[in-house]
Amino acid sequence: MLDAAIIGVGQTSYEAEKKGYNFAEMVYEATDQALNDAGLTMDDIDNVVSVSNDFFDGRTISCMAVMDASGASHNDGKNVSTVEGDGTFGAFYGLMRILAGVYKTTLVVVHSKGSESNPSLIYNSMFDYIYTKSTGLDHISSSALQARRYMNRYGLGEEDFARVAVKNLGNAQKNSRAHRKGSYTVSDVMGSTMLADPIKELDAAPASDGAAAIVLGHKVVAEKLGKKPVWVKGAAHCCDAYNLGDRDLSDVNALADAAQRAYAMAGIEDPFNEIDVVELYEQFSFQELLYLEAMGFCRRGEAASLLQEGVTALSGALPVNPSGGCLGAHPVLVAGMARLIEAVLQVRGEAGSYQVPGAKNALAHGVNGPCGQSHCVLVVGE
Amino acid sequence: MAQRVGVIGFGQTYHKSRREDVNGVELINEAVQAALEDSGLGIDDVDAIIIGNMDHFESVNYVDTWSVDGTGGFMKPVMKLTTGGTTGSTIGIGGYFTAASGLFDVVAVVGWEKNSESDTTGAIITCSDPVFDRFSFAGALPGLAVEASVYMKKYGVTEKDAARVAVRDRRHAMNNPYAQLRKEITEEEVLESPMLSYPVKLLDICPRTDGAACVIFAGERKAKKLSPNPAWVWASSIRHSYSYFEDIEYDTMPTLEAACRELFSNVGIKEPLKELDVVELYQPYTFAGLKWIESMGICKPGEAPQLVWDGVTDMGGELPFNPSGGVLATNCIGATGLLRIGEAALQLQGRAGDRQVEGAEVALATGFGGAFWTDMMLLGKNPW
Amino acid sequence: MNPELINEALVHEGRIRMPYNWSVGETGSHFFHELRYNGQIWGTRCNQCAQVFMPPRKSCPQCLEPRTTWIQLPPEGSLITYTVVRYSVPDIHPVEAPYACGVILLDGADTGLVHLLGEVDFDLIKEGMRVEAVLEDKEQRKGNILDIQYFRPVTGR
Amino acid sequence: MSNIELLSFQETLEIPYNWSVGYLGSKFLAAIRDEGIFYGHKCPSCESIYIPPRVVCGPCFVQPDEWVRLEDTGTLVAYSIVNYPFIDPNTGERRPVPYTYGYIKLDGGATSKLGHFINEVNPEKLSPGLKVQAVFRDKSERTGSLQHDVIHFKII
Repeated sequence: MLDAAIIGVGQTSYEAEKKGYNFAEMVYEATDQALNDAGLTMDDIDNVVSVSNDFFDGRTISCMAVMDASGASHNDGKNVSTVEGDGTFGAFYGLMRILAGVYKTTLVVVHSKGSESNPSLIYNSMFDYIYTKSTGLDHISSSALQARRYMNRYGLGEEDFARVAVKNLGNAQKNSRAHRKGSYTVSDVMGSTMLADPIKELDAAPASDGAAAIVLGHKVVAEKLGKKPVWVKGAAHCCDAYNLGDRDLSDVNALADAAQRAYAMAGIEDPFNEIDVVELYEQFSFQELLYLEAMGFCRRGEAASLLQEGVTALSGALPVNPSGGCLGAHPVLVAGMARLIEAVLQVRGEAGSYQVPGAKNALAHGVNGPCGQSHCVLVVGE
Repeated sequence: MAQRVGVIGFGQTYHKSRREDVNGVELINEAVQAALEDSGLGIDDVDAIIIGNMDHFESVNYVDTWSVDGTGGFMKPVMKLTTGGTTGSTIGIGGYFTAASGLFDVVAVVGWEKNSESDTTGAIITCSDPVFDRFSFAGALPGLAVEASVYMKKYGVTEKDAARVAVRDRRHAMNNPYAQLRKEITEEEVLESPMLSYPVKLLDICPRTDGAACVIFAGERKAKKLSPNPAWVWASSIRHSYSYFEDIEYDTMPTLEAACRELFSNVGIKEPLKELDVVELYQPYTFAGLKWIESMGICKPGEAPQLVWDGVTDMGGELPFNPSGGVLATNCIGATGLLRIGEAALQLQGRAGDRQVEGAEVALATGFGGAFWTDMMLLGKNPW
Repeated sequence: MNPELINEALVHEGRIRMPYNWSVGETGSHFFHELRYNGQIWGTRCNQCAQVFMPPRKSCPQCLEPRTTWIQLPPEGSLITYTVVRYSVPDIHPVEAPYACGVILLDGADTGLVHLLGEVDFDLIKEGMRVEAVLEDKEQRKGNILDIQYFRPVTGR
Repeated sequence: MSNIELLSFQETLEIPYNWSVGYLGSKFLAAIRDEGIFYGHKCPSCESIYIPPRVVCGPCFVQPDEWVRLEDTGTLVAYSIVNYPFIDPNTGERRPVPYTYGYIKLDGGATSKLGHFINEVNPEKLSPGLKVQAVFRDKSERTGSLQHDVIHFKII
């Protein structure tokens, strides 16, 4: 266990378009919630980490928009830094600032609006401009390459992936913040518009708008300040090779590495039995299965069976994405932080109608880069 | 467990206005290879990587994942931090926290920019608010020009006073084989160079550069084993206040003042002129070499020109500034702040070659960017 | 929040439009030179771990060894994975959708190249199928990756 | 490998954006569009009056809660005559120069400044402290854009 806890959380609702809100207004809402949740005021925060992406925001130094709203300008200013990547990486940096013994209370804020541009153009900009960008890849087509490889290697069918969408969109019905939700059937998913084989419209996370915030506290203040500290027991991240052809896309070695290191830190030897709930970053339905395997919850190629047996359902032995996951709401960057916040809510017993009874340990996961190149895993618990 | 952190290695590319022979990833790799060689490490010894640049200079999204062939980040933790001009110092401070956290021991921090790949001013304009600012904002220069005008008027400072700062740094750059602009200039040449935005002339401002830098930080558990003389990080401070350019107060430099107050009080520095031995100031233009050192408490308001004319900030003076030639000689933006940290470390390790300040024991490195934001890192020859 | 203030939600429509001038570097320039003028595909082999990388790298992306050796690769290999893109984003798509693309492992290479697939019935694309590069006519080549028009199934052998 | 041409790839990239002005900024811009009036946004704690309006006062971390009507005249606090060539990222083309933009403190109590064009590029005729006034576009042509609805500020 690490000497740090999450002592406050806040999220806006996630919507297809939060047209009436700019970045600062969203971030203030999440910040205000997180402070209230922790029972703190901005005076209690000694440093800030903001998370944003210059391409999604259409602004170089995108953090500039939220320096007031995150409290970075408070009084004569707080020590602030900015991570460009998934929100879980922001949480990880916030955690390091606390573990370094320099700060006691870190506020981490993250925002994104998928509605303000064309995600395909933005994702195309992550492919290298010498050999790959001009082949037109984006998040959907590159992930389709990964999905196809995974299917062929383990003999999986498109229905296996559709069942993930059915579960998560179903779970999302219980989550008032989720953006896409509903009682879909496998045939609904199978019949939705084909985007890039085998990925269909309901296999793909929507682009959402929203913001989230957490307050991390050092042990010496967490027990005093935080009303309900949830401890960070393990945390690790890892990055795989960049070129898609350098990797076997069905391996996800970086996630396996990050998960193993996070488990070691948390003293977890048998993740399936020791972790009670998983909130993972599935931008596409198949990734939930692929990532569960990489995280060691079952053997390679077997996650589809777990799903089919109901093990990962809300009522199963290992509920995965009870909140509806990224298929339920996917504001880029925020989505990983949302996983962490959902994990915290589960450990607190505050997840409402999608509470996993008795959840003591929860895993949260975030992703950067094409086809899950870089992963962050956090294990939180009582 | 938290641990103290030292700089154990530093590598940089040769800096040029355009590096046609390498792409961005290959440029990054040069700096990483140089830093590994400098510290006697292999990539397997590196536990984590922090990288930073400004996205719209090269238009690459997710630079952390794009660059792993260059950084050596394959199957390692890689994180991207970016805060504008302060990026280089921000990632340096990030590397410090990464090692200090105790989660990692050896951290490679990589800053880079290929400023030749886009229109620098155009790319900087994209940092302004798209609704309220971007139609009129014209990059970094006008804000600096306003600051300079206000400062000149307030204290009767002249353009020639500022020119002296450029002469100093360009002379210092002659001692740095990596610097981009290695040609001495005179005050007259500065004064006669083309006026860009009154009172700022071409030779008052920084160039734009293709270049990269890599600084290797190590936690105490390993630093002493890996290096005979790490340069120890004492403390850092950051102020990125303000959300709008319109809010900036040009007659003072609040972020720099606040960052100094915090930094100096944390380590008990009362008289920076006496207690610091060398400063690598992120000085994007000459007037900053006057006004900002007043904000830092190096001298009283209005007294910087005399201090600079007296040679106090020259090599051999009481407190040399920018022995490397600083930002006026080299400015690969995402690396610029990190170069300050790397150069400060070289000074403390006594490895700065022709640009060595004799007996340097306390060094200050700063960063500037965003909406007049400040980053600072204080390093010492001995652990704090 | 103050919802009564939301009398209307204005949106500022704009864009970021910027010219870029990316250096390809010596290694990439050499690759495109061979492709354009000699119709050949070259990869690099790491002098330390001996992996052959496609696309070529100036230094080894895995062991960081700076010394590499150019290796000519045949324009033929097998398909590792593929997809058929059925939605349209004209600003980035090199050809009109639907089109197929995949990861191709050239014979003798250890890493795959992402490229388009052509002259192929979408329903007959299979993982592992043999494919070969179809180059642009020599005079049409521009010195970029689309000098390979696409990979097509190897037939008749 | 020697003597080959070093290549560079040139491409103009364009990504469209629909930036939300936000509920506060919308009210500010709508008032300019509909009434030709600038409203400042006042922090109850430090009493700063902000333009554009903002969800929270940075230094106080308190939400501004009062709209204050400001004048369309003000003081030119700082300005720059822009006369160097650069690419305008809004168009991908060179932005026409010279032009002057200034930071204007509006009469009626504004604390923060408003950035806009000044219709004067002669340095002899410009100095800090000048009084300036907004020139609005004809009401029928206003769209809710600061750039469009206010043509520029003129020296008075």
